[in-house]
Amino acid sequence: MNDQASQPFSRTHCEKPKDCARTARSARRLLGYVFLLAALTFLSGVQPAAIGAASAQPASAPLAGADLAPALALLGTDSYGDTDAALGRLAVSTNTRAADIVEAIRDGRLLFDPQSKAVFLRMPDGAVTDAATGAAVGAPPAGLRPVRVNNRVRRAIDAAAGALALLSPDNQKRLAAAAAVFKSRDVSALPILDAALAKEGDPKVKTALEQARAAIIVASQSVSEPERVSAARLIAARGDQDALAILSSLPPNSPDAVKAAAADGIEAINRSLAMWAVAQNVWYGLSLGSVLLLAAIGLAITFGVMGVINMAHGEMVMLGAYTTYVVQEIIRTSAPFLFGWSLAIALPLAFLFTAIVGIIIERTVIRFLYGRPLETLLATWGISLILQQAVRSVFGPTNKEVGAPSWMSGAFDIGQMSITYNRLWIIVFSLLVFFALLLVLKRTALGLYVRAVTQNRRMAGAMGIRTGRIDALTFGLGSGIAGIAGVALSQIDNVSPNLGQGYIIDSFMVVVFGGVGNLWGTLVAAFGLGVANKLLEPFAGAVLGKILILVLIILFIQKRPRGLFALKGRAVEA
Amino acid sequence: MDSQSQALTQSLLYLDNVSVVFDGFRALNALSLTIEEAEMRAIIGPNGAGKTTMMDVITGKTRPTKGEAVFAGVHDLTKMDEAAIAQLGIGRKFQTPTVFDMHTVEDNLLLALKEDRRAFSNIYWRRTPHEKERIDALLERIRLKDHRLRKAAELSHGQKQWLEIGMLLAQEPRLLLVDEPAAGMTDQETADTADLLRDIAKTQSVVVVEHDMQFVRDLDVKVTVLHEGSVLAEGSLDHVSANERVIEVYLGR
Amino acid sequence: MLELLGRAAKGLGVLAATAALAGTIGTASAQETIKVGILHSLSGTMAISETTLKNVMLMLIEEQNKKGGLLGKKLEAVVVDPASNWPLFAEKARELITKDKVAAVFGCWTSVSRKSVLPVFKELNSILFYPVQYEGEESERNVFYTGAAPNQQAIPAVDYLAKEEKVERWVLAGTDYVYPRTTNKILEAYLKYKGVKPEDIMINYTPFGQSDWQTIVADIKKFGSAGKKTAVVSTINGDANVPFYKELANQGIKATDIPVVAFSVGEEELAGMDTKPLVGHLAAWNYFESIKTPENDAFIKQWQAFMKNPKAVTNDPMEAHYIGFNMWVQAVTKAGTTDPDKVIATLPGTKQPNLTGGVSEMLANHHITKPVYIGEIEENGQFDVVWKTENLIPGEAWSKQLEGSKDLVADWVQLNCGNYDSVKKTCLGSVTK
Amino acid sequence: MRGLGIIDRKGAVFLAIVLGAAVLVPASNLGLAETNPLHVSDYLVPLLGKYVCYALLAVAVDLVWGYCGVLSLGHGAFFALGGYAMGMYLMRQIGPRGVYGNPVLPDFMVFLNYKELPWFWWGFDVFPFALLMVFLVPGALAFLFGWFAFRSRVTGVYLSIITQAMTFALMLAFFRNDMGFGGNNGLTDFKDILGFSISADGTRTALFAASALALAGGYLVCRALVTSKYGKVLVAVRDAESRTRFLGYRVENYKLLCWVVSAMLAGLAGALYVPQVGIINPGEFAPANSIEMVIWVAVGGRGTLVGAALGALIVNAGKTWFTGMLPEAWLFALGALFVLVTLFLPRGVLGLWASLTEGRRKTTAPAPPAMPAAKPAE
Repeated sequence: MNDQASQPFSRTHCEKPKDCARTARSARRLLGYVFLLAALTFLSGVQPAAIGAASAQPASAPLAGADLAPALALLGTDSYGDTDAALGRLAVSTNTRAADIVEAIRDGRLLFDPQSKAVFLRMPDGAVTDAATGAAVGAPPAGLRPVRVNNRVRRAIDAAAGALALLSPDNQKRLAAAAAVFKSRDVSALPILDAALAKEGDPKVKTALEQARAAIIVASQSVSEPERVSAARLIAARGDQDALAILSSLPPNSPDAVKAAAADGIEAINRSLAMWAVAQNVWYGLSLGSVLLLAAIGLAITFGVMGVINMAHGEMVMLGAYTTYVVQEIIRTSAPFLFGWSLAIALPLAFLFTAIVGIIIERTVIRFLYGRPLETLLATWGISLILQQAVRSVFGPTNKEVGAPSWMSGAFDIGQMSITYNRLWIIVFSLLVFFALLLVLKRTALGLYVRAVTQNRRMAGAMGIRTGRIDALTFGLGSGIAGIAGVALSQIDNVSPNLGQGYIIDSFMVVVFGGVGNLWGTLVAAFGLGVANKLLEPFAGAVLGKILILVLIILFIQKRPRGLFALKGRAVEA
Repeated sequence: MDSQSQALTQSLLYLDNVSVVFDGFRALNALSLTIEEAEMRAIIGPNGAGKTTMMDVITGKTRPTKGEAVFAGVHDLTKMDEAAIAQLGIGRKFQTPTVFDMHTVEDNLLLALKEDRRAFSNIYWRRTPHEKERIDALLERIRLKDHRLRKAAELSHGQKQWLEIGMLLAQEPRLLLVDEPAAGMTDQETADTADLLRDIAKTQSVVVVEHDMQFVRDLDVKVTVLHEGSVLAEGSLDHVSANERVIEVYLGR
Repeated sequence: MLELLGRAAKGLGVLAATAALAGTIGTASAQETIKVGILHSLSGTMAISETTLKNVMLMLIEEQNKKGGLLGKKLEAVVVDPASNWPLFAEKARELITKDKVAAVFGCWTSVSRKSVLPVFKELNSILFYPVQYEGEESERNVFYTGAAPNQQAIPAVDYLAKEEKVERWVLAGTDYVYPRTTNKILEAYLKYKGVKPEDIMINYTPFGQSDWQTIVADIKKFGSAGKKTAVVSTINGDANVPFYKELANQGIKATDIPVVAFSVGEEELAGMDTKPLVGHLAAWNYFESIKTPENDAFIKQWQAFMKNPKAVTNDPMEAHYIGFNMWVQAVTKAGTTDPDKVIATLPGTKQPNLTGGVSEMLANHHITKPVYIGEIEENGQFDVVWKTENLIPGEAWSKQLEGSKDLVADWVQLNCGNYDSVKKTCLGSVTK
Repeated sequence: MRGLGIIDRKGAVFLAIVLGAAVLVPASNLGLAETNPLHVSDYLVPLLGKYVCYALLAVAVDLVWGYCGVLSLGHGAFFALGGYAMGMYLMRQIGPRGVYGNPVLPDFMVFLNYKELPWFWWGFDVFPFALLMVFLVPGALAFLFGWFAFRSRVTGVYLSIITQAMTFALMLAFFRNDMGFGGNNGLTDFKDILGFSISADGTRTALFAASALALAGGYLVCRALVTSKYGKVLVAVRDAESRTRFLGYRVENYKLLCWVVSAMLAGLAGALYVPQVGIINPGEFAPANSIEMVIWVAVGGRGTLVGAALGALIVNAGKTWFTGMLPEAWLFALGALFVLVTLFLPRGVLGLWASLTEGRRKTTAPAPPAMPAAKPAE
């Protein structure tokens, strides 16, 4: 096997636990010095040279006045262990370039030459510079490879960056740093924490720092008991999972007072968490409901209003999702800056595209089948097969990647309950779509005609309404809405030819459960089923939960044979 | 109610203070009505007066919100379903003729004949001569003898009306509810229908809902005028058509 | 174009069948070629994964024909679509063997599809090459398993996490079918044997195509915040992965907090995901496209040329077919015939260089030796190999960890038995006809 | 009953063909040489057997849909339950020949650490009991479901959707390995039935013959029902349900009876299907399958039992043919078939034949009206 082939495994020298342990330990020790040194620099503005002396540990001697060279040397060897170590050194390096280099490693912009082991840094603008000096390199050698990063290295990066950031002028950075320390709970961070606390002005950051400090001292033997007790209280005040984790992982030899305080804290936290859990589940339910609503709402038109048992509905959703994919592809290749807007751009296109497809289907097939709802089931089933296969042969059978714009990723917390942005947006979006549709049907001429035609085709025709065209438009509307639903669903589900199949059954359940022909019914049914499902899931589990819901639907239909919001009185039988 | 109804056994149908409400809308409003054995009664009234709803209540299709509906003094109609009520002997003819289009005229009557209604026993059913006679007689009476083997779907509107009346007779009910039998008929057919109904009324009670004043006049029976779900006036046609309110809300000027 | 030929001939064959159906003459199709059956779903839920395998087989066969075919005859691919419908798999297998008279069949993905065709291959005594990692607990005379057995994927992955990531708390999340069930049972036993406390293991099963992961991911988060380093071992089935990873990303679970190691997520699946949030999560396979060897580079080039798509990715089951097909070619050449019995007898012991620099060998238990790689997901949708086994691991048909099977041995060379009870010294169950 | 009176000309032809096949196919498969042009190959026998089972299933669907106007999108459930009942019998027959050599427990139970047989598996080693269950389990489910649904007058699309919910729920349940039915892998690797090896040609042909006879029998049962006065009432219910009520018929009982009969026939079809395809798994519960069954009936011609059987044959033969002939494009063909049939043959293939012969003699089959079964409330 030539040396190129053996490349990937040259890095596996840290397989023997001994090595790993050592590197890890050294990394932690180094981290300690970082804090210490930084603290000292900060307290007394002495020049770097003095710092080595100030920190008297012998182990730190080689680090004194640490220069980039040794670190860079380690970075050239293309081994995770070395990279880890190098990061430790970089962190303590007082060289102003250290931060840039750490950042470059994280972004994969730090390159090395396998032959000469020389290290280069590609600036964000693409220019390649000498990592050590920052001087631009005219002709970088061929075969440069980025310094590779794995989870272990990533953690080292975070640690180093966090450490440096504790004293950063930027509030957000300090806040993040405090969180990082809270996570690592490294005793050696204490001095710098105190230092930071001393000068901290921002109350938000201050509490974060205090909590970080508490997290450390609550477990440390060297601190007085009352201090540890109050620390325990402070942590308990956070009331979240992390606090729970810290309090429940106290060293067994802690004094009883501390243990007691921790126990109280744990109990209190569990109580509040239990309550939040319910809220969280309701939220999950709502977001599931919004998905159901999106999936069903188009069907509420084509099936609910027009009475077409539209088995191709799911495929309309799928087409919408693929439209999003195509839009994003085009944007990626030709106009990356627009990516944040990709969904906004996809929406109208998806609507138009699927609406047109819907109209074509209506004109060529469905219009011959009015008054024969079951034939529509048969025909649309055939159509759905054709559409699936068509997409399969055009885009291939595999999933397609649809990216999430930044404003749709991530989450924020309300109390102990975390809300993910994409779910939030999807809920909002589904409601917008719903009310827009309601408006169209209730307030516009089209809506009026639609209701006229669906209620009494012949009469409407007699009144000069061009029923054929209205049918086409209505079906188009339903399909179009399915299309924009697809845009939203592409954010949380596979974009594959089978996408639609996954939703068609649920959609029918929702529409029927809500009462055919009643939009409000669809709304209530969607959210009702969603929440019910999510409240059941913790007890029954995902599968049984779903089964229970189905049984519930069956039983409910017994009580109300025409769904949630059935029209009563003579009209029904008419 | 029982003590009361015992007192009323002589009247065949007894509606007392019946109200029906569909989401706020009062289809029937404290309606009271009694029909005697072998009585023919004409019910008239503007659209939405509650005529059809009243029939729905009597035949068990609609449950009254309050009030009593008692048949033959003992049967509480508000507690029975359509099938049970039909088997008691209340037959109903719909506004628009509803016959079984896919069946022959003969089979339509066969299904209506007063026979065992249970599912199982009908699997082993064989036609009896007796049934044949009755069907022949009925065909005779509703003048569809020559159409016996045609699909009901192929009949004319008037013929369907008659077929449905024939099915009503086949049930041998004690009370017939007939909703606008003359609708869409030629004058001749209308007259014939009136004769038929009068003939029926000799033995069975008949309640006829009708708009066609001429037809009602032909029947020449006691008339009840419904308005907004309750009885506005009752009596001979001349009597009610003299009534100011009736003229105001229904007959018009 | 060869495919067209194949279809045309296929068409004739089927026409003949329908003719026979009508009771008229049924003609056996021509014998100048050696036919190879390809039994992968091209429609339905499994098309996502299986279509590529159909294509790779077509490529391999085309390649072999360029080299002059086999035994002086051209190879001819016979493609059918079992449409992700398990009974249809059995029917199509029967069609391939009896009507098309194929010399061997390459196919199946899901365990149930394999289970459904097994009796057919046994009855008609033909050969099936099965290219997907699976739950083990099986060794049939007529089947050759070129995918990973649990000991070639799951256990090394767990070892790696325990060593490199210092994981002490484990979530075993899987789709509720036999592969995850078995794998998790094996892992649970293994972890407990390694001294992991029961309360530090969380097992969770979800239905196929699970698309709403909110609750489960939240549970994992909760489970992970107990102060100990936690990892998720995912045997979640193909389709459900995308929403699963999307939910992970949304709830802000990074690989540095709770790494997820998956056994069913490869380059192909990643191609359908936004990998940025997934960077650092892991997968355990016997092959990664990113591994640099001359064989692999050549294979990738050939594949992308064949697909006329420079972005086309390769993955583990494709390599499995590559190995299996070449082993079959060797065996047939060696035996000088495609007669199943001779080929089955010849295959064990056959050595074939795999694409990652090693040499895989077909073992007596009809499984093969494979290297195990752990890769971390990179932004570009590829895997960065962070660990590999020193040498190739022989596949175990029967898991040592499971009560029912720890004493079973599969050996088709000496014992001629797929499930020999080394304690009772008997070949359990039905010996193949 | 009314003896041969129930068989019309169409039916006679149908029965002749089915019974003929029951005799000739085995004869030619076993009796004639491979080379003989009339030889039915070993590949075709189980395939035809499968089609015949589907035909019986289609007849069952047509009974409730075509004559009673109840559109079931859940008949796959009854089919699968019958199949599982048979599958459980076949599993028990494997005995100690499983890979783990456990004399009692099926393999999947061994590796899921079952200690003993779950109670619902008891007795399935006895064929008569299993056969009883083939009818009883689907029948009981149908009775329970129908009792509630018809009593509370769930009709049209509402009924269709809850039947779909029923089969969907069952599918999810059977996918769970904890259910004790083998989860996704289902039941497979059967060895023999009634002591005969399941892969022996003799057994195969016998199974085919049995299926053909079952189809003929099922057809006769349905025919007897629909030609009786009971059948006339059914059609009346289909066309004007409330009118039938006002005539004093208890519609729910009428529906329930044919619903249960239909479910049992479906169960029988499933039971015959399993040994011939060699596997039963929860996929059979998939709602899509149940929809396809309806489509077979529609293609063949609703409300004519023969048409249903014909449709099942056409669609499935088409599937077999297409999936082999044009593996990449067969869905186009199948989809197109469905669309074209609805557009140009509203009364199905048989309807076409009928309308061709209409000139000479009226078809006795009650042609379906503008299918009122699933009219959404307007």
